Amino acid sequence: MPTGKETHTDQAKPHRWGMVVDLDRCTGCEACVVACHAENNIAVSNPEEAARGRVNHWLRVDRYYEGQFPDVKVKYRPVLCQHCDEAPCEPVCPVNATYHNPEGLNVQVYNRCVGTFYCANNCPYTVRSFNWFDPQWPEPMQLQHNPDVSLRPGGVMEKCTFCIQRIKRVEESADAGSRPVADGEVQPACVQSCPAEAMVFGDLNDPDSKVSRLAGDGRATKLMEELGTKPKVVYLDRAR
Amino acid sequence: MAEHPELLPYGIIREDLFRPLSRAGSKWWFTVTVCFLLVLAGLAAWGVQLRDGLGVTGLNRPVFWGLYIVDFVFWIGISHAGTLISAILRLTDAAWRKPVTRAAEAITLFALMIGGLFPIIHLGRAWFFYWLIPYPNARLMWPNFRSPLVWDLVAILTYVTGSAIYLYLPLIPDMAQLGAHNKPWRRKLYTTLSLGWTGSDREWHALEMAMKLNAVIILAIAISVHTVVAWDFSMSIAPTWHSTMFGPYFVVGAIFSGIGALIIVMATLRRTLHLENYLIKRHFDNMSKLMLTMSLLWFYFTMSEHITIWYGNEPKEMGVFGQRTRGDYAFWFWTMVVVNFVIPVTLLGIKKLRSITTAVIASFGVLIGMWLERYLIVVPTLVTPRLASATSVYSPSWVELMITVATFAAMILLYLLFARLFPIIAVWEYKPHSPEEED
Amino acid sequence: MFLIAEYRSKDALVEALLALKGAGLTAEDLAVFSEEPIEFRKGILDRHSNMSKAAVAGAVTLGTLATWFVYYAQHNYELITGGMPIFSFWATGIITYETTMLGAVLATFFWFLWESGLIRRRDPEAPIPVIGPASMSLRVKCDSARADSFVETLRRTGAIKTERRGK
Amino acid sequence: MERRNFFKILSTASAGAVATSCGTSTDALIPLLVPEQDLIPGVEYWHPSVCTACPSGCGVLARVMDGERIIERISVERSTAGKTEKLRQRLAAIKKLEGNPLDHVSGGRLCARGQASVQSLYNPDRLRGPMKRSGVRGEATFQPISWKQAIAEASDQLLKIKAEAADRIAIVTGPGANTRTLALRGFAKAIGAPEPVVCSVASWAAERKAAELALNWQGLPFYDVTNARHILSVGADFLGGWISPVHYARQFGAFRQARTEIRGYLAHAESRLSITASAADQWLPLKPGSEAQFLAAVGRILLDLNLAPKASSVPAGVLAAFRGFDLAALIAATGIDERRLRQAVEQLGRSEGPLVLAGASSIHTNSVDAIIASHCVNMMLGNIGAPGGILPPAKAAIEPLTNPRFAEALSQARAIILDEANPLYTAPKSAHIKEALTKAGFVLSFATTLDDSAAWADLILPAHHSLEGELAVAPSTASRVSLAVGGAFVQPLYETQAVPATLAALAAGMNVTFQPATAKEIAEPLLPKDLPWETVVREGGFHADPGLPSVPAPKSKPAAKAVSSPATFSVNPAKFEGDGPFLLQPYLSPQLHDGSLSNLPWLQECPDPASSAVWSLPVEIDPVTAQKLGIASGDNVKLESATGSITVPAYIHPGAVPGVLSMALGGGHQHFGRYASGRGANPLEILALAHEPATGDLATGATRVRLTRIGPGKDLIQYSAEDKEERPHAHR
Repeated sequence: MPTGKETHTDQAKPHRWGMVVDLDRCTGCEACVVACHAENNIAVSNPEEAARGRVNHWLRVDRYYEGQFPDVKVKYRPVLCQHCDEAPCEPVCPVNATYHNPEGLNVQVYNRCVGTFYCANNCPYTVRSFNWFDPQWPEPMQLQHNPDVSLRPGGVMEKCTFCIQRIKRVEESADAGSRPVADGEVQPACVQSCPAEAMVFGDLNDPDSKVSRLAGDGRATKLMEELGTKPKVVYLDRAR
Repeated sequence: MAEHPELLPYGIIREDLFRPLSRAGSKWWFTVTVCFLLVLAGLAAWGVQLRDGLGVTGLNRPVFWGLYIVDFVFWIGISHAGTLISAILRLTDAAWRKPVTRAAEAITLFALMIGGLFPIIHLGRAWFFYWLIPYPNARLMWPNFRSPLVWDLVAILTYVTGSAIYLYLPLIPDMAQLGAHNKPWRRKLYTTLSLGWTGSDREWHALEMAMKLNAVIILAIAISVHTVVAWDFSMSIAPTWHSTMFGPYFVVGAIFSGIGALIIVMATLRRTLHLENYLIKRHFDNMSKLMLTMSLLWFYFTMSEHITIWYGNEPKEMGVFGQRTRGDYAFWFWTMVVVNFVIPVTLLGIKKLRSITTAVIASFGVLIGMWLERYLIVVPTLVTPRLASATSVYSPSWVELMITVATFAAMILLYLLFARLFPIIAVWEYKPHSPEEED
Repeated sequence: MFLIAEYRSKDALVEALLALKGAGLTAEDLAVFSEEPIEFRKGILDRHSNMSKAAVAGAVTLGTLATWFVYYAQHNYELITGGMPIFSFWATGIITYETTMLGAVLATFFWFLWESGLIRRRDPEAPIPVIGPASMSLRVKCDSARADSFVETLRRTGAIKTERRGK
Repeated sequence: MERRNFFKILSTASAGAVATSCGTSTDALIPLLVPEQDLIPGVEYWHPSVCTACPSGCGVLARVMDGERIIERISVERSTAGKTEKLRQRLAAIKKLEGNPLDHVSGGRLCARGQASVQSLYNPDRLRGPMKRSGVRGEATFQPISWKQAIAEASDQLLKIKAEAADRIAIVTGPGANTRTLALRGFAKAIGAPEPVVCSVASWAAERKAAELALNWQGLPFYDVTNARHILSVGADFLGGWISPVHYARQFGAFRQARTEIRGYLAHAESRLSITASAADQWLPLKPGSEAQFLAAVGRILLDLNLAPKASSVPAGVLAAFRGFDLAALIAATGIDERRLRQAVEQLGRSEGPLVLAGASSIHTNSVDAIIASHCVNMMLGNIGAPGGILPPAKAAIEPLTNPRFAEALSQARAIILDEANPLYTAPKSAHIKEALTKAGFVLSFATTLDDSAAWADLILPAHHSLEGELAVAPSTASRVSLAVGGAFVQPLYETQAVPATLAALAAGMNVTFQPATAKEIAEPLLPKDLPWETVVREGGFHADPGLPSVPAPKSKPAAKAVSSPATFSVNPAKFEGDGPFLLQPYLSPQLHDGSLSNLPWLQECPDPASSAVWSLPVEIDPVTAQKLGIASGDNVKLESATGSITVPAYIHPGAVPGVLSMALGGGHQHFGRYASGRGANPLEILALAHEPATGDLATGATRVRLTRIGPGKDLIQYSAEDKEERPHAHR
């Protein structure tokens, strides 16, 4: 009989991780995209598969053009899993492969995933990616694999985890030192890499954290907030 | 005489209807072989997919559902031919139903078996499909009962069980009769399956009682099953899928395509098994009228589905609407309207044009149209996701096409085998009685 | 002791049934065998059936069990998904409905098997008449003492053939 | 410093103390090479190093953990003797590169290219050891050879040529300033060969030259973007393909949003909608090559509007030159609407902290003029040496090589040594590199992966990856003396050798005295007394405090003198070669840089910011031209110059300047491993042989081309094909 118990979100731990992306700082350089690949062992496809739309990015930078020459504007927006509080992807998974962890993260448990694709269809942000084949790592590329992140077999869905492995490392080291996790101590790979420091990560439960302060900024918006997904990624619009 | 097949001498009826069981022509063998080979090819394609991964399909980000889901909805829709139609006819005690019901019920069972496979074929890790079933396991996990896919599983299992019983019950008396005179292996099969049926009034009474009850229950199940299938879509928040109307819309579509399948099967049986005396023009006429009704209903639903999207002019929904009505899928959309509405209404609505041939032509159109309808529900929504940057295209791969073709072959194969093993028309229901007794 | 009589017409059969019942036999002692169902008016050969009650019972049982099970399973491993409550009748309603229907189907089926006698032990003594198209057989269970008078009744009502079996 | 970074450095700093105490906590660090037996699964070690993906010199931290690889070796077991057997080898592996927070260039940040450079370390196509040509030169057939034999053969060959004509030994390298280039320079000197030449389209020679001519500064000026309030950047894609993208992107972030009341305003004038133009508040689309005219107009308008407070500091001759310009002609040359241009200049002039930042991301024949003009404008605005202005470059810890005339050097070379340079790719066909490589008596390459030019080598002596050996890099832009250093902390994967060591071995083979300078030897004379070398190694480099004797004071006076010389200041129109109706504008890809990173799958799959192309790079065509020629996105088109043609997929870019065909570099490698070989086309190939006269640098933007549609193609692979955020939902 199943006996595993997981705590209820309502009795949450002190942290509620969130991110702020300042679009006024973002240059669209995509350092975050590569950082994410380097950190999370994301499989690289090949030109043939890429042409079929099978490129996997947990974090992408959407780019849109507005207007006509010479008044063309480009909008870049890094889009990653929004870690919705009311995530549409979660209830539809028949095997609980995606669910809400106690810290409010929307996590994907690869081992449970059978690949129904339902979560990906129900994600309004289209941030989930699928392993169409078993990933290939020609020798010695596997040396680069981050041992903190599991490799995903073919047939499972995957997505941004807010670099949960980094969160865990910091929390463990904080626990070991019996000290609280300091603001800015946890940095997902994308946040860490961003040259313009457009991304800020932190605890939304802590009103004094940088991320909480920025989330209260007048420029703050959330992507497709009207869907009621309650995303935990906040975008600061470009100042005009 | 052909207007009233019930008036044929019982002996002739029995002989006519049992004859196909003991004789197989070369055409039968040919078709069975071809279908069998196609099914093998489909299995091989599935094998390739299992070995290499779902990458061998045309699916991509964000078109995560494709032909398999289209086929799934299509076959589940076809399954409504049988049980639902036969149950309605049974409950209304429409006497003309008698040669039709078993043919219809068999379609249901086989279409369900085939349709039920698609969610498994579609899985990224198909070998773990049983993880959806709630049973105590080493993973210490129960499935997520909030997921429409688990609803699907329960609904389809219920429907399969119900329709298998519904098909089986009226077969018992026929098998009891067949058990008396046949080859040894067949005799064994029939006597085992007929459970020692003696034909006592007690048995008959229980059978009729059970059939009546089951007809009521199966109606309730059939409607719910296709509603749950529709809810796979409408429970999600994808543009145009999130519609309150999808439940009834899918049910109507399912019955519509089911009737189409039934008419084709009836016409084929009539021709190949020489049942001209049993499946008469009146049957086709009645089925045509039923189909005409469903065509109008279908059009009404399609219309109200699209007009509300258009009028609301919500950008994300309009993106899909645009794709369907004047974008990449416009040709298929308008083809669907023609074959699902214009052709059936013309051919079957005008009395002069209504005939067995036109009914069959319209039915083929409806099958194609309803398949297209599912394609047009699944794919355009997915290729136009909410964030424009994720926009994509989809074209099915050879694996998906092969598996799709194989399922049609499987349907034909199963039907051919069934028609060789069991009387396709319930013989016992053909008791001779005068036409006045009819309601 | 069993008597078997073959009839060709339903009217004759009905007459025989009425006469036998008038002679004190109950519906339990009588059985009609035919290749197709014969419908009798009420009061001729009533067979009482509890099948609908069984169906309702099966439906309620399985539906309740399934609902309880879902409740148990979801609380056994409390995973919050999408902000939905751990257990909600909205979401579980579908499963309750489907399992209720499944319960009804299964109960009907098994009740049919039971009530029809197909899976009950039959009286090894009771003979099963051979029936053919358009013929009906009436089997009467009676004391051997009264057998002669019943045979007489059967013949009188138009049985084309009568037979005595057993003791 | 952020806390995480602080911990990281703490772990590095406390290394010596805990190294002996088993080192179970994350504070453990094993100095230098990490031996396998000390690897603890799951324990991470952070080691400082330097990124060499481009010459910016970003200090990085490498995350080292245990890894496993399969190696093949000849069995020595009696039963299977002689057969190759596969063994698992456990070794310290670099998992990730992050910016070193103590480094002043990266500041703890790193760009896409830097992050991906770990993939060049673990690239499956790396050469496993020395290779000797076995077929005809250029056929790229090689066979393995031992180091001993390879060094012997190479020194023999070089010795022979040295004896005949030492001045015809051409050493070709990249634009970096590091221990490797220093060793090359020393080796050249030791064997009597000419100084190594630089083969690159990203050496920023024009920026250097202009600073020298206008301000008498040696090196690349340091723009204090962080403290500026209003920036007008001209021709410099400083957030993407320019001197130091990470550094300037860092500054840009702060410029925009780090100050509570002030938000920096960026106006950007460039002939391409680069990522800098995208990030800018206003983009002024210039005609290619009109940067000089544009800046002259800016100066003139500022003077006219009396918005040049420090005009008095500008030499009279220069002011006179500005006042003498025909403004209408200048504005017409830029192709920008006059009202818009005047508005932009007025905004700049009225700002409290204006800054003009000019560069040559695309090099034209008048690029130096343009940058000199920008310095003059900055002078008028009082920006020289001021906070929020242009700061003088510090004395370079390692002088970069600056001679860009590699084509001449190669054309007469008897022996060619290639290191970190790929002239066959970087130079146009018209430079006749292939002929030079065919003709040369001996071609030696130090390539780590077989690239286009290494395919023509007689011998390849593969170098270590820069993360595998000791290294010191002088950042390309710094206002204080600085040096980034990296130690050797992982075992080299293959039988490779650091270039300085190879050069020393060659020198020894040639009986020449040559000892390459180590990082320590370079750094020690520059270090303050209280900064021990060990600290420098632990922190990954040093960044001298201002006020140290080694930091030169800004010298604006002589600069003014230089500017006042009419010979060095004029606005020449850019010259274009050929006769097509379109201008070809190759540019540094934000992902693949100058094509030297094309073999990294992460970068190949990172969508191009303009076209969202992956695994392919299209030519960007403006919608009007495309409509006229009937070209759609994804069609194959032919670009034809006077010297050749290439076939590329088209991308209809809504922001492309009409008449300009921009194309990112990175495609068209003939040989560059499995991820790059045979993919796409190289726009450099068809460039005319035009040069920037003051520097001798290849003018990359000076070629006219014809454009013809070939037909539909499948070569454009887009990650996201949609350009517009809102789908049309017309109510019909």
